[in-house]
Amino acid sequence: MIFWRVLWSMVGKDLRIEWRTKQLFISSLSFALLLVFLMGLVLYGSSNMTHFADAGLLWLLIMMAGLFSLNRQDDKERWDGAIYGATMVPTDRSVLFYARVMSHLLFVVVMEVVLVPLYSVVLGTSIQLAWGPIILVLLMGTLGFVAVGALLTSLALTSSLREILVPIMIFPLSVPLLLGVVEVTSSMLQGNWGKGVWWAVIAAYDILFLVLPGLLYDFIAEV
Amino acid sequence: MIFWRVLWSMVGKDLRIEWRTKQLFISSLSFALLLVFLMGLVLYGSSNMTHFADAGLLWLLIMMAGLFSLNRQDDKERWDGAIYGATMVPTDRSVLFYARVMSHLLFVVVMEVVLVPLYSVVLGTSIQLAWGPIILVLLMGTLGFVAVGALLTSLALTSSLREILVPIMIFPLSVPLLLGVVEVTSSMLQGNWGKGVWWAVIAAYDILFLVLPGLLYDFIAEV
Amino acid sequence: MNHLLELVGVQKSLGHRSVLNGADLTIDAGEIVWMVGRNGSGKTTLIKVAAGMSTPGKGTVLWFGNRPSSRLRSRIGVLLDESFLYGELTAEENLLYYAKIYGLKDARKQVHDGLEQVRLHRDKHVLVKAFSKGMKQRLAIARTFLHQPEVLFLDEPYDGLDAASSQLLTFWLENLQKAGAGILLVSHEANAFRELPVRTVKLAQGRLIEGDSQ
Amino acid sequence: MNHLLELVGVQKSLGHRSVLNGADLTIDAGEIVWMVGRNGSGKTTLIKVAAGMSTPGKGTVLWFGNRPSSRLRSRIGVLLDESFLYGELTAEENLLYYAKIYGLKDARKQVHDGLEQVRLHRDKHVLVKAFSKGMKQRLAIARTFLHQPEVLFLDEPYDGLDAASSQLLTFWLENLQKAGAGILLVSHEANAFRELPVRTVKLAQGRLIEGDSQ
Amino acid sequence: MKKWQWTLVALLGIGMIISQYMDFIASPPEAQMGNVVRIMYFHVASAVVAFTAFGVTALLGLIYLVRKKWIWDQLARVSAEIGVVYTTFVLISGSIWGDAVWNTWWTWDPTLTTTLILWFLYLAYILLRASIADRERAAKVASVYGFIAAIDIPIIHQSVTWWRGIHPNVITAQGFNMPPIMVFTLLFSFLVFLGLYSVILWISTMMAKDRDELSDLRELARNALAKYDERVGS
Ligand code: HEM
Ligand SMILES: Nc1ncnc2c1ncn2[C@@H]1O[C@H](COP(=O)(O)OP(=O)(O)OP(=O)(O)O)[C@@H](O)[C@H]1O
Ligand SMILES: Nc1ncnc2c1ncn2[C@@H]1O[C@H](COP(=O)(O)OP(=O)(O)OP(=O)(O)O)[C@@H](O)[C@H]1O
Ligand SMILES: [Mg+2]
Ligand SMILES: [Mg+2]
Repeated sequence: MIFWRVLWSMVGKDLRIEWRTKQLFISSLSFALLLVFLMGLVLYGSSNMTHFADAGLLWLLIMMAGLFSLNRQDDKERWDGAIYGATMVPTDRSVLFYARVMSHLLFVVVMEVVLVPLYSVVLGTSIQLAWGPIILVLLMGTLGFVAVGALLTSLALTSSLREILVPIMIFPLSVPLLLGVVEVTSSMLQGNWGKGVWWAVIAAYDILFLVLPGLLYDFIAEV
Repeated sequence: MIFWRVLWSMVGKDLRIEWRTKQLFISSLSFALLLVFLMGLVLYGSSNMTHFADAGLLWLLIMMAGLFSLNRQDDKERWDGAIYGATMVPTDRSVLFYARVMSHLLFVVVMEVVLVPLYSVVLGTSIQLAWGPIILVLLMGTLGFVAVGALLTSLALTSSLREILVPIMIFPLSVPLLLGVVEVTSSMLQGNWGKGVWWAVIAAYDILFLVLPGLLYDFIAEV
Repeated sequence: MNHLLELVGVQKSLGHRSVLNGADLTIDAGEIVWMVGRNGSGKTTLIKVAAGMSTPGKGTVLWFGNRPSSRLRSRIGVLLDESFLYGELTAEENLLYYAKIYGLKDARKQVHDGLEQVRLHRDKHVLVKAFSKGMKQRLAIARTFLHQPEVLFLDEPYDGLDAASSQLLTFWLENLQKAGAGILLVSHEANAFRELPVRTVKLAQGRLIEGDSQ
Repeated sequence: MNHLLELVGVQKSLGHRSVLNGADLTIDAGEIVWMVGRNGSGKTTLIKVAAGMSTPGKGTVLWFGNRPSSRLRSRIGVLLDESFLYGELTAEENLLYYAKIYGLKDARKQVHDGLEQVRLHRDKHVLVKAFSKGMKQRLAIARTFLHQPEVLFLDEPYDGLDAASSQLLTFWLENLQKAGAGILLVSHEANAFRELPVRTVKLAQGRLIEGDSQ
Repeated sequence: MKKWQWTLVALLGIGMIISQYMDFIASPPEAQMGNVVRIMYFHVASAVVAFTAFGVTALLGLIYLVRKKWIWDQLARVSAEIGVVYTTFVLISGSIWGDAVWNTWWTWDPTLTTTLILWFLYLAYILLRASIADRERAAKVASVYGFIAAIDIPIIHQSVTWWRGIHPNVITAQGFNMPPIMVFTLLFSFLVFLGLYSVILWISTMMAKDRDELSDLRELARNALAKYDERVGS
């Protein structure tokens, strides 16, 4: 009960900040668009890229955008110690983690709504399958990344190693997930659902990184 | 005289900080390496990529690494207003710009020493020409990016969107330079020096963005 | 009855420095403990440990006779040099956020009252990042008092406050004390609260010494 | 002779607020001007404009009778809430950096003396990011005084200082004044320097009023 | 507004109607493209306005740096904002046109690429200004940035000759390579578009001025309230 109330307040606060600084969303989006655009410019003519590469670049892009969003939120919460206030919540501190995951997920998904169609237009990738499965894999993949990212930023919350740890750890930690989503997405570009094992990897990631932090959080966040 | 003394003190201070926070350098490097590695992973099999795309991805990588370094230094200088102290220098404030350019150039060049050979190994690109010209274009291109970046970070000094605006301004402003270095580099991958006009674009960028800020800087640094 | 706060043999190292070295302290209801000590003696560190924001290396911290727990957290309030406020939210939104987290009834009314008490009601729609130093400090004070905590940790609360606000703060502290709260107050500015009945402790060499004032 | 500092009709807006609105002020050699004003009245903003860190919207700022210029910058010193120090450098390195920028002769000796005066010589090899609030403030004071400026802008210099350091600061200010420096002092803490002969000005509604103290 | 200003606006209105008539009825369809060519009058005129607007921004920015008069800065700001809107028009109309004649919405032709860059550059200009609280600093920074960003305009214009792309280039030093009636229609739409630009620039700047006065008034009210508080408080 208290948990949900606090969770809800936190996500509401994040959304309010995002809404307040719409410019920030616009600029994150522009940044991602620019990356798409530069990739287009640079890969122009290499249209004989494999589907795997197509899907891979898309996911790298999404990861970069997600990392950006993580850093931004981290900055906001570190301003004048705002985040320490939130550690005084009268409930389990894992609420901090879940609030983070929810806000990020929303943020990145909204970016994807613009990015993905644009990417497919700019790089001339045509999608052979219904949008349903694509959306499913996008959601599941994004959730996985976001959870890994939120865990790492919270882990390194008070550590001065934060700037060092997060970028270094986030990529290796999500390589299996990345492989999974890229495999599945590239299958989809060819018109089928992809191997079950990859779906299992993705689902395992989502579950693992949503459950584990809830159990461990009170040990890793100070007191 | 005073100008050089101040410039030298500033660069010295930057190097000292870099040296002190070696972990941070390592983390930037690891981040870039991981990106190379992930690109390798993702583009694996697309070995029929054009030389243009090869060169383009390398330069995008260098730009991202440079951006990382810019942001980091910016963080350091913003800590408790450190940078405002430096605006009290008893000489022309453009010294701030030139000091920045020098420190960044050093930083990014050291990264390139690791990144470039690795990139060519990971992506299986073989370089057909002597290293001399490659080094020349790397240096000139990096100088151009770094100069644009240093100017823009100073412009965005007091902007609340700083971290995200700088990349948005840097990428478009350096597209001609990017095209130039990518064209030249891809020619080199095929064994020749590339068209003169591209060299001219690169040189023009270097000169323009080293001279212009010197003239305009006193307007943007306060008073 | 239990002490509101009890520290026993608290030890804490930061970097290579052992900052706290077996510090003991108890605070009872209706007590204001004024902690003095030179710059760098570890007062802020002690507050962080006592407030559960930092784990002690050795020793125990007890709140209301129990180990710190999430349930008890809503009965303590902390004011540090950092304001714990979001720069991108307005003054009112910041307080509302904390009111919701603590699950206050009548959140709007309480926030309104809080803002009026620190005389920020005219600036309630201004983003906190545009606040002056003293305005931010006042809002942080309102934030600390919002959920009517029973134990208060105040690290240099008078910093940046103008004369009128200083008097107000002293007045509130007096009231809180009468209402039975326990207050741990760090301040170099003895004049601001010279009328309050305080118990002085001095932090030196990582230990707390009772009664020594300067 | 020229005034050390002269502000004429200074106007400054931040966001949608017009903070300064035709502020006039002169400071002569050997004068300490104590500026008071409520929280948020614009004292810090005024200091930033007067010190050349921010451009006035209208009005003029004169240093030693001239427009601010890079040459004159080395004759003024500014202390704000932000310390202008690098967290990743040690105390000594920070001061050495500033000594070099200002081209001081005997940089090492001067830095050594500065550290000793603010009693930080034992912590000179500690990174500033590990400093306590008061230690950082003391180092910032040393930084401000390092190049022996003739005009000093001090925004709440007593904040965070322990009793001993406060007394020292007052002592220095007295000496500087005798040596003919001009000082603009903002502080809510009148007790710390009650022995100093100050001229009081009050900032209210964006204007400066002479002589009004509270 | 004064009477002569109303007259000018009315004239502009009439001009716009005439321009529509010439675009859609008086001018002929083109040999290969047919009626699609009519997009040109909108497309090219929008590009002309965008270039003009950014040019004005750069110029007024420099004037501001020297003169420090608030009005120059406001004009520069508004001009850049209008420019972004018209660049968006260029991009949209070009894409529609491209879909019709090249069978693709987008391609990495140099002219197209540099135009997109232009759009990003001035979007950043707007964001940069909006995110700096200090008015004087925002003005100075924007002036310098606006000047640098304007370098892209000659690059776009020269892109056709420097790099070989597929985007047409009919306006050359030798003149217009098209029938006189089309040239006339095109020139007339330039005139009307530039007229509209001037009107928007003027009105928006007036609005900025009003907004400023309003915030001054608000400040007065604030001060009065503060005085009241003080009296009641003590
Ligand atoms: C998204 C796609 C497009 C963009 C961004 C674009 C952009 C521009 C720009 C910036 C100009 C002014 C150039 C200058 O000053 O030299 C221009 C002119 C023009 N555009 Fe486009 N354009 C696009 C597509 C097209 C298409 C598909 C056509 C027709 C096949 C076309 C025909 C023209 C013509 C005829 C001119 C005037 C030519 C001249 O200035 O010499 N454009 N376009
Ligand atoms: N991250 C850190 N690494 C190493 N030492 C640290 C770190 N943080 C603080 N210290 C040291 O801990 C000591 C105590 O700091 P603390 O901030 O608790 O002092 P304080 O009593 O609050 O001083 P002040 O009166 O100046 O606020 C200081 O000597 C400081 O140098
Ligand atoms: N970035 C900004 N945007 C809008 N308003 C601002 C901004 N920065 C400061 N202000 C406003 O300017 C006013 C003056 O602030 P300033 O910091 O100069 O006050 P001060 O007199 O130093 O107060 P204090 O005693 O609290 O330090 C405040 O009302 C503040 O809200
Ligand atoms: Mg402290
Ligand atoms: Mg202030």
